[in-house]
Amino acid sequence: MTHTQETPLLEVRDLRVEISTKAGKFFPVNGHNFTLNSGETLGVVGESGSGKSMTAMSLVRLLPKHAARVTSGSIKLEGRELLSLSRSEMRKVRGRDIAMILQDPQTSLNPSFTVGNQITEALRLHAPGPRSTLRERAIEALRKVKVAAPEHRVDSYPSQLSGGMRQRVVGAIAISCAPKVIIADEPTTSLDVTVQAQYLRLLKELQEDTGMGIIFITHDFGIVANLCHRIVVMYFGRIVESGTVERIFAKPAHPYTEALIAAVPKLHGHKGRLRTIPGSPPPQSEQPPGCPFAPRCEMADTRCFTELPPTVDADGDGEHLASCWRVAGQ
Amino acid sequence: MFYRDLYIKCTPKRLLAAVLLSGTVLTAGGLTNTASAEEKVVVAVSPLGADSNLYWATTGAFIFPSMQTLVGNDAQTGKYDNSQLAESWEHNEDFTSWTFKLHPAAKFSGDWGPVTAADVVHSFNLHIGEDAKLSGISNFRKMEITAVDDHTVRFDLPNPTPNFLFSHAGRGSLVIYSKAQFDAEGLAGYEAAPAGSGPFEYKEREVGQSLTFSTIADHWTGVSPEFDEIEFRWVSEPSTRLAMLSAGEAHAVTLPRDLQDDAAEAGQKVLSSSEGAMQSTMLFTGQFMNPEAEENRDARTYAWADQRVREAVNRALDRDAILEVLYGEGVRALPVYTMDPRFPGFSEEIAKGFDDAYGYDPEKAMALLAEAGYPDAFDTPEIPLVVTSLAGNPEFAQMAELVQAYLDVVGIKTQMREQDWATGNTAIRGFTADFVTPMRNAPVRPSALGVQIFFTKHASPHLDIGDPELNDLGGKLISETDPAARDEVLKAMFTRIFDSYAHIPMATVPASVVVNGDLVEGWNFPGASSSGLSHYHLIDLK
Amino acid sequence: MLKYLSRRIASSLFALLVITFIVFLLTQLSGSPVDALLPDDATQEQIDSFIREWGLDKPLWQQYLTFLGNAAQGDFGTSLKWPGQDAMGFVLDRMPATLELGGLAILMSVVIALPLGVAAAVYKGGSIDNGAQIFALVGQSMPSFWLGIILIWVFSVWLGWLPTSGMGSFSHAILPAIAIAWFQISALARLTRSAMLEVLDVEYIKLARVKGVSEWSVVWKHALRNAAVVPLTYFGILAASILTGSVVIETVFSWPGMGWVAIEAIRGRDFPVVQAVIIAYAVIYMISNLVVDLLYVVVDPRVRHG
Amino acid sequence: MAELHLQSHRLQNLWQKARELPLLPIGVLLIVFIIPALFAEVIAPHDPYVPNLRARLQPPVFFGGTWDYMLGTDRLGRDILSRILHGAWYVLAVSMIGIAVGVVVGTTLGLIAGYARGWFDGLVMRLVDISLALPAMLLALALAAAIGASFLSVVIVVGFALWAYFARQVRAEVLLLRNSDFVARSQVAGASHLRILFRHILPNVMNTIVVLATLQVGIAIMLDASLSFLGIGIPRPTPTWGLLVSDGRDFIATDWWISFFPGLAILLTVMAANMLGDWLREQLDPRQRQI
Repeated sequence: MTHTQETPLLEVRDLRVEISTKAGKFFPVNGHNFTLNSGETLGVVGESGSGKSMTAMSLVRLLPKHAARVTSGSIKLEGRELLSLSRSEMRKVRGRDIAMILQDPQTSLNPSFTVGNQITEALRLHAPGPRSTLRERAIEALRKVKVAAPEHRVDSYPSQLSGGMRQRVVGAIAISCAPKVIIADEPTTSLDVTVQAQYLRLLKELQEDTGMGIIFITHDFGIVANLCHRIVVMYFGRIVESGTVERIFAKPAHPYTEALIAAVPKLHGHKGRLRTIPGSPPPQSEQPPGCPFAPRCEMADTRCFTELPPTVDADGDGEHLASCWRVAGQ
Repeated sequence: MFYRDLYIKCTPKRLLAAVLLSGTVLTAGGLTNTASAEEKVVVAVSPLGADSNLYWATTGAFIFPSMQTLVGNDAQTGKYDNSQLAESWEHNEDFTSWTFKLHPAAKFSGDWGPVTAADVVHSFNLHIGEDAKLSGISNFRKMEITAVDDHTVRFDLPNPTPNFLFSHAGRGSLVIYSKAQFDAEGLAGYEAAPAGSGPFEYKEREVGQSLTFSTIADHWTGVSPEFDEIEFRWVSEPSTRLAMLSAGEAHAVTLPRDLQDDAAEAGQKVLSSSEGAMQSTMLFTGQFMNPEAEENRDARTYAWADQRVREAVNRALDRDAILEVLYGEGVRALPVYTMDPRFPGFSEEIAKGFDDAYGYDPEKAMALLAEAGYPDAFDTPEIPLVVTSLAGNPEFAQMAELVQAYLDVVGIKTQMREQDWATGNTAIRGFTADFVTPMRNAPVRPSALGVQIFFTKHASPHLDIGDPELNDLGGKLISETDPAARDEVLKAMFTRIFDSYAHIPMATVPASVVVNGDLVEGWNFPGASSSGLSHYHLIDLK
Repeated sequence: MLKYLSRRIASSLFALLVITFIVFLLTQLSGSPVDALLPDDATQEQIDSFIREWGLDKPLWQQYLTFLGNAAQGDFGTSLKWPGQDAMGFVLDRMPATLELGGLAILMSVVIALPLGVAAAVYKGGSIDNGAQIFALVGQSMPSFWLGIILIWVFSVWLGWLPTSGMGSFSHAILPAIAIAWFQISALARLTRSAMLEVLDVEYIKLARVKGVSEWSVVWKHALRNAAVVPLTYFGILAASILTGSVVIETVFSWPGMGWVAIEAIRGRDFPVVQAVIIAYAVIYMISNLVVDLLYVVVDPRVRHG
Repeated sequence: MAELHLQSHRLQNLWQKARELPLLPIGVLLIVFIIPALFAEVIAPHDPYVPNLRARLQPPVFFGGTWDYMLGTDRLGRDILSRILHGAWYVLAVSMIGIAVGVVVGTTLGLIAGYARGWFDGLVMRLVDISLALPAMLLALALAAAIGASFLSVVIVVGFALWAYFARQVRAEVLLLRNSDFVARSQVAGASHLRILFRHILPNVMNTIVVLATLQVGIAIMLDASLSFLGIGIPRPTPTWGLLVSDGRDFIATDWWISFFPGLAILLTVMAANMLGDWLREQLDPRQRQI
């Protein structure tokens, strides 16, 4: 938790997002703290509804209008506070400094425009140039994401491409402006396993080439293990555990993390029954006084139900944090 | 860059823009300034049956102040006068030969020369041509016309025709066109701008919209209107016409009767023709008075084949109340349809006996029905009352609703049938009609013409009610020439119709026009033309 | 593309053929022209010569074939109400008036409805949305002739701003165009709104925002381009209903277009013109649909390449 | 299958939402439309048909009239309120039957055309073209001339005017749906065409049908009014609202109440029906329920 001399690429402090509905207020992002360095991949893991996507959208300040807003905290990109930028300044950050890859390749490309058009649109906004140059750069971007015959594909419409191809195009859009950070929000969930693996390899290669930071959002610990350097685990709008991949896999501090890891099918491990976590998270509108995971936790005691556990340093070196009475109480 | 890109590539936008642009251009194309003459009188009327410069090609609905007929009508009394082309006329003893002398000063507009007998003969021949659709033109086909000299024409008729002047006056069948213009330009000349001899000159026609005439200075009749131009606008919606009047866009408009009250309340002036112009009635269809079986159906299947039923229908109606609702106060009830005090055959006795015989008496009506074999209620199928809103007579619908309500009280069930004119006529012509017809609203015409058309087989066989007595009398009327004897025959016919309750007479109604009180002082017209309007030069502006 | 177009034209022609048949039948079913065109007191010989002249004594199929043959050459006979006028020629003469009114009405509907619908969708639940909804509801809830008459009284008689009726300057077209457009504005705004709402929720809109595209461009380029397919589908119907609406509105405003001709001709039993005007309506409708089909292809690449 | 699940879930939800029913439109519909349509005989203060010539043109109560004729009387002295109340039934019958005809014919043809494609699709689309290309008003005029204007002819015209809209829209949606995954899955699973059409596709186009049908309530009532304007509506003396507005239209500037109140009845009814339709759509349409 100590500030290093070097400014991290992205630094999120005490970020809190509030959603107010008729049913009441709740916080899908509740006091997040994490950092991302250049060339690093940060995995954000959690079940659906844990606030992962909301975290991603709050980083680019694209929360659903009216319904959700950031109430406190700070997001610093290379030391620059994003939350205090004007709307047009923020628009310049999007796509140029922070790019995103969305979940669903089926719907994340606009069916009315050609692939090239959609790539150059970002370029036009952030790095204008003559038409022919833009087109060249779009083709270049496609080539980078290993799209075959990019000169040809650049004039295709999304409906003419396969799902994997479309997701590559989304990737091409993301990298076209050479962003510093890419947020990938479950980019592979709707792809089949082989395509998924290719895609992840591609991301890794791109990162090695450009040194960008990647925030990789997923519910799948299996992917995280191969791809990420560090992990934050989210549950019910809170970061319950964070640390390096090695630490967390070796010694998960939070029972939830443990359960998630146990849910990953092991290719070479024992053939035991796949574990699933019993129960489901509490409804968003109910804010339990204690640890939100307590009702599903096999190790919960009375304090877990009544008091929110503090975030503590699990290993004593600041590289592994967790919010659990089991750790805090030690 | 970005925008040029958009412009070149996004074709739908360009297409849409082109479509919209063309709409705007078209719209702007219509942006012609309506240069209105300083003194232009605008008269809005409901569209005529035909939009044509050729009188004979219409069925008679025609507004053309530039054209003249042979005989005129007095603005006050409606009596025939020599205000049109004929200076004087005479006929032989048995009314089979009529001679007209033309005004020597009469001339056509636009340098087409004086009006001569040759023009009359020429026009006559046009009128009886193949394409003629004029009402009553069939009689013309049997006549011979001779130009006696330059300013004298003679008509020789096969039958005695005491009412011949009617064919030449306001509702006449012969309008005089210029032969010189025809020889020079042919029909196309008429279609473009027919020369006429009236105090106005044809200016232009916007098909479906308007017809404009300009005033002639130093007209041969000495008539000099107060204004430079008169424009007739065809506007179907009565409320739109009233709006035009209220907005000061029109000087005068025709309106349905009940809207006239409203206009009067709103401060407009209602001007009525000096004489009754229209007669309204309801007619039973079929040869219900034929004692023999009718051609296609048994006459007795009509409920109204029974005179008691017909009387009951007439007795059930409170005419005073109905007429007040429909036409306002001061409209006379009509004792017999086609009878009029201005024409031969008028019977004082009938007029006096009307209240006794036709007066409102629901008890009597019910008693009659009971006597006729309908003790509790009228158990035959409902009598269809035909309503033709499409024909543009809004008061018919109200009349029908009122009649229905009154008949309902005495137990006669009716059913309103919305049906267009042609369908009804087809049924009547095919002798399959089974209804009480539209409330005929026909122009007043000489009794001898009307009674033959609507009650006997002699003029229009399909309207014959099948009464042998009436048909005999009608036959006599055709050959009778002695005025007194004709009068007697007509009286006998009217009495027969009256006594046998052969129809449901309603009222004689003047033609009327509503004028904007701020613009128009007054206007005298006799109500003797098909539109009811005439004598436009008498429009008196403020 | 050319093949697609020619197929569409061929099927339109087929539809047109069926329509000529329906038109012919309907005019046969209604009262005989004899009774409509001749005066009450027409004599038998007048009637007979009329029947011969119009070929009404021939069998029905023969009359239809004659009709069809002539119609194919644009010859629908001569008008009876407007003597001397060629029926189709007369209708075509009135067409610009209707297109002017219809064009203006379409312009008004698109110019007002599209932004209104888009704004309502973007600010869903806000005051613009509520206002647009109420506007749309009121517009769809008034009989057009009633609205027309009210417009005349308010704007022409009481305020004196615009002429009551007739055709002439541009100002004459404003009231009738509003009367026709109002209902369409409502319908179009509603459709645009719901289509936009659907599109605005889709991922590619999110992606566009993520790319740093401005909100304006997100709405008007990315969203509308995709949402436009729905209002565009409606465009064909819009054209049809504006034509239909013109029948009533042209009568109220004495606007001498095709709708006015249709009513006057039917009232006057002017069969040649009735037939010509219905066919003309059908042709306009089909052409506008063909245009919509083409626009479809241009707007939606899925159709083009699908 | 997921979609199916969603559907039933949505319907359940609808019942749960019953507590949040939009009271305003429902209330307006009941008061202005449904109750008058069913109970006019009981609640109308006067006979709607019998003229009372002594009470002609009475203004409404707050404009110099009396409580006896709350909304005034027409030119024959008939109570406007009673006529509106009695007219409601005819308006209800015409719009409901007309729309039902339109929905059943249009949806069935649209479903089959979109699903089966081929010659049947071509035929249906030509029919749609034909029916849209013939202005309903002109057809109505011809029909009225041919078979006479009657309740039946008005219903036929309304149904004729509406079916093509349903057919077109439904077909367009089916075209999109038939290529979607769940249809493909059902086909693979061996479901019959009929089952796919009515169990899988129909529920998914239901929203469109509901939205269109609510739009059509207004169109149907308006068409009825236009027909009355042209004199070919339900024949007199039946006081359909269209006839009342049409009959009173000439007197807008003077005896305004004759057409104003029937017009208001139309306005309120159509507005309420549309509002109710909007509410239904929001409940049924999952895409719009997302925040």
